[in-house]
Amino acid sequence: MIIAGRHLKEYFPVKGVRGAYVRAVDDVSIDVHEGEIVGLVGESGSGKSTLGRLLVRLLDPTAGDVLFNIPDSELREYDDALERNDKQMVKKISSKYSILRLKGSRLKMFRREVGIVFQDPYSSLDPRMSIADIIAEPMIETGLYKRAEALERAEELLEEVQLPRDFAYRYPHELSGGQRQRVAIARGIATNPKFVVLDEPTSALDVSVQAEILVLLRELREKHNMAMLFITHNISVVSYMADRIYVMYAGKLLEYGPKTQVIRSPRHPYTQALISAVPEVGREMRRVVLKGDVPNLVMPPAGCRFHPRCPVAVAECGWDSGEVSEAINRLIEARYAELSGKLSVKPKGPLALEVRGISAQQLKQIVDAESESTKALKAIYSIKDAGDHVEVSLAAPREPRLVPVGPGHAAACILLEGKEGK
Amino acid sequence: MYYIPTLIGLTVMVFAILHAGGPYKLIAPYINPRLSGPARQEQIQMLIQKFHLNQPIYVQYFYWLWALLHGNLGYTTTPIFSGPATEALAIFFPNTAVLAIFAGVLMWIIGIPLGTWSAVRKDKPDDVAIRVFSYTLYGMPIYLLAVVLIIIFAVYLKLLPISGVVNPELTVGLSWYVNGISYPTHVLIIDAIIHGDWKLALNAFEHLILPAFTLALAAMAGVINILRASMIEVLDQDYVRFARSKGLPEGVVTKKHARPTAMFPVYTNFAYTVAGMLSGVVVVESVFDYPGIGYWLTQSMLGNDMGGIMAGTLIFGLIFVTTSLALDILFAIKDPRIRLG
Amino acid sequence: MSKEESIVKIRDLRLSYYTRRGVYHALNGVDLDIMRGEVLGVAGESGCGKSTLGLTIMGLLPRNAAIENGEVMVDGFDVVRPLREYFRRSKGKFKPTKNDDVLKKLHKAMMNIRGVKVSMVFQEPMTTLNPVMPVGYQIAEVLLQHNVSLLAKRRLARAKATREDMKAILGYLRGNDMASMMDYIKSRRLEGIEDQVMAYWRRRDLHDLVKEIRILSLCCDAVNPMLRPGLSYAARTNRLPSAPVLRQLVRHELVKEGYRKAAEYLGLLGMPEPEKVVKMYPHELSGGMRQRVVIATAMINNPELVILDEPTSALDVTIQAQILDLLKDLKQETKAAYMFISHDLSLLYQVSDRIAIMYAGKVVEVGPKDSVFKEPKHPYTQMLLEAVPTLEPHELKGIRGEVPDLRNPPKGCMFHPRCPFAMPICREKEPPTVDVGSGHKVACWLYAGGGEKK
Amino acid sequence: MARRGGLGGFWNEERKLSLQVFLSNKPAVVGLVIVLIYIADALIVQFAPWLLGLKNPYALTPNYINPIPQPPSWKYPLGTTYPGVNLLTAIIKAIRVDLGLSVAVVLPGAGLGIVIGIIATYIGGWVDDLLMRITDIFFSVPYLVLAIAVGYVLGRDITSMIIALIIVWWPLYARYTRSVTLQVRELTFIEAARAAGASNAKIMFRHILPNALPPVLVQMSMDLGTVMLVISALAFIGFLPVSNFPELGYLTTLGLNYINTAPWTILFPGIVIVIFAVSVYLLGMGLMDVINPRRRSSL
Repeated sequence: MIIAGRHLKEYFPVKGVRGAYVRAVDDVSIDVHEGEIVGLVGESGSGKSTLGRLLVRLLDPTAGDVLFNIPDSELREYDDALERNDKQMVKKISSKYSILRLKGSRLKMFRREVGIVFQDPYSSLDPRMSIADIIAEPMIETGLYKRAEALERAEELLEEVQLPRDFAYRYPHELSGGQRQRVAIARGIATNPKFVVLDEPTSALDVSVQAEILVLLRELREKHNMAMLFITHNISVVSYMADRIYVMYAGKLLEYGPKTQVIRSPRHPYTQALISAVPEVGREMRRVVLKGDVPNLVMPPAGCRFHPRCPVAVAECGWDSGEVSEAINRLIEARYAELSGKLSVKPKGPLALEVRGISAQQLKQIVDAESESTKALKAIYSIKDAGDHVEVSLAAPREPRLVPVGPGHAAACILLEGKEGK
Repeated sequence: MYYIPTLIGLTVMVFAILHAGGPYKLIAPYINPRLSGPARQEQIQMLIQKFHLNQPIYVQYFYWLWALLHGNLGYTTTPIFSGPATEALAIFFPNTAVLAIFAGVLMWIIGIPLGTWSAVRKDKPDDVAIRVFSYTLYGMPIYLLAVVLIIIFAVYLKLLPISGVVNPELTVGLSWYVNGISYPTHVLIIDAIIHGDWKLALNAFEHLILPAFTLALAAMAGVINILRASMIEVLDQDYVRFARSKGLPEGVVTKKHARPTAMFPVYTNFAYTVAGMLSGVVVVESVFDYPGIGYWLTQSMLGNDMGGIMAGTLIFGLIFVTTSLALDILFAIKDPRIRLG
Repeated sequence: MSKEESIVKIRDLRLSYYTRRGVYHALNGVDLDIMRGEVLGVAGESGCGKSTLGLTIMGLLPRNAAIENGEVMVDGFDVVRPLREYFRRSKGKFKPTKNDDVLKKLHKAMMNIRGVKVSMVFQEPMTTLNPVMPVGYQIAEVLLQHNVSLLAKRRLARAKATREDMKAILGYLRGNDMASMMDYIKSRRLEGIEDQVMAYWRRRDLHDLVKEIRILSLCCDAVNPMLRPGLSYAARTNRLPSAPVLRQLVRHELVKEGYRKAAEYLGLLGMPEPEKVVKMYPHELSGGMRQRVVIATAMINNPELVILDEPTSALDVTIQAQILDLLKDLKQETKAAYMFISHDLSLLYQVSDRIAIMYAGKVVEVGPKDSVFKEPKHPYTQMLLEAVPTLEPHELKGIRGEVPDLRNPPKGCMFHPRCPFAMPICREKEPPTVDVGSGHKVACWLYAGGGEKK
Repeated sequence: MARRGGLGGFWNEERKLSLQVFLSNKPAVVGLVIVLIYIADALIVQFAPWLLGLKNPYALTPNYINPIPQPPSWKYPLGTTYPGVNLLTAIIKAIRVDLGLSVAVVLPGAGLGIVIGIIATYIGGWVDDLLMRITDIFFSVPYLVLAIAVGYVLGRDITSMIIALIIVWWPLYARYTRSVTLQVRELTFIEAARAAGASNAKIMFRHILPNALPPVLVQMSMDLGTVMLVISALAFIGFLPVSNFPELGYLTTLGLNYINTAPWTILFPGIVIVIFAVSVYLLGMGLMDVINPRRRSSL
C-alpha cells in the first residue's frame, strides 16, 4: 500500500468560540495502492480537500494515522492490531511507517516521495518566481538535485507536460490557465513521487483544456507508475480517471469501491442521488432531487450525517428529539391545520418528546399515516399516554459502519447492515 | 475589545514619558528657586518622599495611577492658564470638543457626497476637479491651509475674523465671561445662548467657522480618496449590476445599493481620520489662538510645562481611544455581516 | 419561423472592449434569435463572449464596451442603438467616459424594460445579492419600482375583503371555476386579492386545509384611514403620491406589502419558511437558497425573457439539481423565454429547446437541441462534445492549442488555427452561416461550398 | 546563463510590462519627475552647493538691513521673507533639510516596523498578540501629540524630532506589514512550497516577503510626503527652538506677522511642500498599479 489513512480526524477550532470545532474530516480510512488512481468525490464542505492534505502531511490530523509505503501484510497486521486494540503492536508498526512523526531529513525524504497539485492555477504559482524556479523548488528543497541540475531537469519536465522548453524563464502571469496547470503538474511530479494528490486540478479549466489535462495525467501515470488521489466534485471526471472511487459527505466516508461498481450500482442512497443528478448529453435525466442543504459541520447531525436529506431514511438513522419535534410541528402546519395552536411538542432529552393537546391514539394514527412522507417520524417507536400528556420515545440512533457489499466495495448505510445481519 | 488594555497601556506610556527624565526633572517645578544649599537638598528629599520617588518604579506607577483616578493631574503653568491641570481641562476641553465635532460633521456632509460623485463620474472633468482638490488637500500642511483660508476670507474678503473665540469689545462688562473663560459650560456659544446674548453667540460662531473648515478640509481628503476608490470597486460588483438589471433608477442604484457597502473602508479607516484630525486640532488651535487643549498643549510644549504635556497627552489619548471604540461599535451595527455573523 | 415570434433579434453584433493594452474584439458578428417561450442554451468556453452577449441584451455593458456594428432588438426596442451611434460619431476616437454618458442615458431608457420585460440571473448567488440588505427588500424593490399598483391593490383588497368574500372565493377555487372567481372579484372590486389567493392555492407543499385557512385569513386587514387615499392613488396610477409625508408613509406600507409578496413568491418556489427568510441577509442563507432568491427577484414581475448566466455553476451537484427542477417548473408555469448561458454542454442538453455554440465571439452553430447534439456540424462543436467526460467513460480528446488572442484575432475563421479540417479559404475569409436543414445553422466553410465537402 | 540572457536580459517581459504599466499612468510619471527634481536639489545642496552659487548652504542668510518682506522681483524671484531672507535660496536649502529629515524618519521607522511586523506574523501566537497590543498603545495617541510628548522627554531638537517621529511611525508599518503578510500567507503557493519541502524560514523569506514587501515599500515612498507634512507642522508650532534653520515649516512662520501685506512669504514655502507631498502620492499610486496583479491584468 503506498498510502493508508486510518481513522483520520481533522477538527478545526472555530475562531472565537471555545470548544466548538468544524469536523472537516471525521474518522475516515482510505487506502491507495501502488500505481492506482483513486477518485475522491464529494460536494463542497465534504472534507475531501482536507483529507487530501492530511495524506501528504500539509495538515496534521487531530487523530488517526497515515502510513506510507507499507507492505500489505504489515498493514493487515496493523488493522488486526487496531481491532484487537493491541496498542503495542499498533505503535510498533506505526513507528516504522507513519508519516506523522517524521522530522528534518526524513520528512524531506517523504516530501520527495509525494506531490500535490492544487485547484486554482492562478494562486498556486508564486507570481515572483520564474517557471523554472517554481518547478525546480521541490527538487532543490528535498535535496534531490543541486540548483543547476534542477533547472536543467525543470526544462525536461516542461517537455513532459507538453509545454515548450522556453517557457522555463517566463513568469506565471504570461501563461493561460491550462498552461499554468501543466506547470503545477510538472512541479507536482518533479521529484518523481510515488504518490500525487490532485486537488480538483481541472475544475477551474474549460472542458477542452480539461480533457487534455486528464489525458496527460493518465499518460504520466502509465509512464511513471505513480499512484494518484484525484479529488473532485465532478463524477464524470472521476469516472474517466479513477480505478477506485471514494465518496465523502459532510466529513464522513459513505461509500468506496471499484469505479464500475460505484458508478453503475451505487449502494449508498447519497451516491445514488449524486450519480442521478449528473446531467449527460443524450440521456434525459431521472434525478433523485435531495431536499435541503449540506449540514453544518460544527454540529453535524447525529448517526448518519446524511439522514436529514435521505430519501430512504429509517428509524435508527440518527433522528433526535429536536428534528422530530420540528417535523411534527411542520406537519401540523402543513397537513393538520385543525390541530395547530392546540398541540405542543417539547423535546425531553435527546430521545424523548412530550406532546400535549392530542391523545396517544390520534398521534399514532398521524405518525402511521405520514411516516413515508416525513422520514423523521420513522424514529418514533413508542407513543404512550402519561396522564396529561403523551410520551413519545425515539429509536436509539446507530452510527452506520462501512459494510462490504461486493468485492472491495463497501458502503456506510444501516439499511445495508440490516440486510447483511439477517 | 481591546479598550481596557489599551487604556492601561496609555497610562503606562504617559507615566514613562513623565519619568523618563529622571526624578529631578519631575520635581523641578516644585522646588523653591530661592533655596540653596542644605535647605534645597532638604526640600528635594521631602519632594522625593512626597512623590514616592524613592520607591520601586512599579509602586510609583500605582501611586501615580491612584492620584490620576482621583482627578489629580498635577499643575500646569502656561501663558494662557496656570493652575490645576484638571481645571485647565474643564476649560479647554469643551472648546476642543465643539470644534472637533463641528469639523467632523462638516467633513462628513461635504466629503461623502464628493467622494460618491467623483466615483460615479469617474474620469470626467468634474471627477478630475474633485481629485485635484482632494490631492491638494492631502498634500497641504494644515497650517498652510489655515493661513490660506485666513488670507482669503479674513484678509481679502474680510468676511470672517482671524483668530480668538470672540471680538473682545463684545465681552466688556459681562459677568459670566472672565479672563477669557465663560460660565457655566465654558463653551462660549452655548453660554451666550444660555444668557440670551445672541449677538455674542453669532460672533463666537463666526470665530468657529474658519478653524472648523480648516480641520474639516484637511481630514476630508482621506475620506474622499478612500470612498472614491471603494465606490469604484463596488460599482463594478455583481449586485450593483443586478440592481441595474431590475430597472432601478441610477440614483437608487448608487445611493442605496453601492454606497452602503462602499462606506465600509471609510469606516475601518476612520481611526486614521480621527488621529489625523486630533493632530490637526493641535496646529489649528495654535494658528487661530483658539483656547482648546491643543493650544494649551502647544503652550505647554513651548514652556516645557510637564503638567500640561502629561495631561494633554493623556486626554488626547483618551479621546482617541474612546472615539474609536464608539465608532467601532457604531459601524459594526451598520454592517449586518458583523452584527449577525 | 415568423418574425413576430422572436423576443430578441440580434443581427451582426460586433462589440469591442477598449483597454489600455489594445482593442479586445469580444463579439465578432453575432446573429441570433430568441423565440418567445423557448429555452435557448448558449454554450461556449471562457472568453467566447457568451456572458457579454447576455449583458448586451440587458444593456448592462461596462463603459469601455464599444458597439461597432449591429443591432439587438428586444421586443422591438434596439438596445444598442445609442452606443452604436456614439461609436460611429467618435470616428475611431472612442472615449470610455463619453460612452459612459451614453450608457447612463440607456439605463434611463431601459428602466421600463429591465425587470419588467427582461431580467437576468447571474452566476454567483453570493455576489449577486446586496450583502447589507434583507433579501425580502431586494425582491420587493422590483415591485416598488415597476408595480406599485399591484402592491397597493393587494393591500386595499385585504382591507376591503370580508370573511364572506373569502368564503365565496374559496368556493370558486374548490370548484376550479377561475372565471367566475375573477368575475366575483371584479364585481366586489377586490382586484389584487387573486394574486394572494393564488399564491397559496398553487402551493404544493401545503395541505388544502392550511391553504384554506390562510386564504380565509386574508380578509379584514384594516388599513390606516389616513393612508387610504394615498394607496388608492398608487393603485390607480402605479405611482407613489407626491405629497412628502404621505409619500413616505405609503411607501412604508407598500414595502411591508412587498415583503409579504416576496414571501408568498418564495413559498411558491419551494423555499422553506419564507416569512423568516425574507427578513434575513444573504450571508445567512445557503448558496441554493440565495440562488432561489435571485430567481424570485428576476421572475416576480413575470418577464418575457430571463437571461440565466451560468445560474448553477457555483452550486454543488445536488443543489444544482434542485435549481434545475425549479427552473423546469417555472418554465411550465410561465410563458417566459429563457436564455440559458453555460459552459456545461450536458446541462444545456437537459434544459434547452435550442442550442447556440459560441467560439471567439461568434455563434458557430445553432439549432434544435437534438439536431446539434446528435449531428454536430461544426468541427468545434464535434470536438467540444468529445471533450466532455461522461459517466460511461469514453476516450477524451481535448482541443489542441489556445483560444485565440482577441486583441489580434486570426483572419478568416477564428477556429482555423485549431481546426483539423482547415482549408486555405479558412485562413482568408470569414465563413458565412448556412442552414443545413430545419433551422440548424452552421458557420463553416465545410458546408458553405468553399472547399470539398467533408 | 546565456539562455536566460537571450530571453531579454534585465529587460525581461516582467519588467517591460511593469514599465509599461507605470508609464501609462501619466500623473505618476509627472510625480516621479518632480520627486527626482527634489532629490537632485537635495544632492546638489549637500555635495555641490557652488553649482547654485550658494555661499551658506546649511543656514538661512538674514539681511537685517532690509528685514521687511519684499515682493517677487528679478533679484528675488520668490520675494523675501522676514528678516530679509531670499525665499528662493531659502527654499532650495530647505528642500535638502526636509527631504533628509523625511528619509531619516521613514527608513528607520519602516525598518523597525517591518521587522516587528514580520516577527509578529512569523512567530504568531501570544508574541503576535503582544506586539499588536503595543502598536495599539502607540497608536492610541495622535501622532503630533505623541511627538510633542517625546520631544518633552528628549529635549526639543532635530535628533529628538527624528526619534519622536520614528516612534510615531513604526507601529503603522508593523501593522501594515503584518496585514499584508497575513494575506500573502493564505495564498495556495505557500502551501505548495510547504509541500515541496521548503522550511518555514525559507517560505517566509523566499515566498512571503518578496510578495508582501512591495506594497510596504510603496507605502514608504508615499510616507515621505506625509512625514514632511508632519515635520513642517511641528516646526510651525515651534517644536524646534533654533533660528536660521532652513526648514520649510519654519520658513512659513517667519512671515506670519506680514500675512496681510506679504502672503507670498507663507504661500511659496507651503506650495513647495504641497507639490512634494502630492508628487510622492501620485508616484505611489503609480507604483501600486505596477505591483497590483489585478490592475495589471485589467490593462
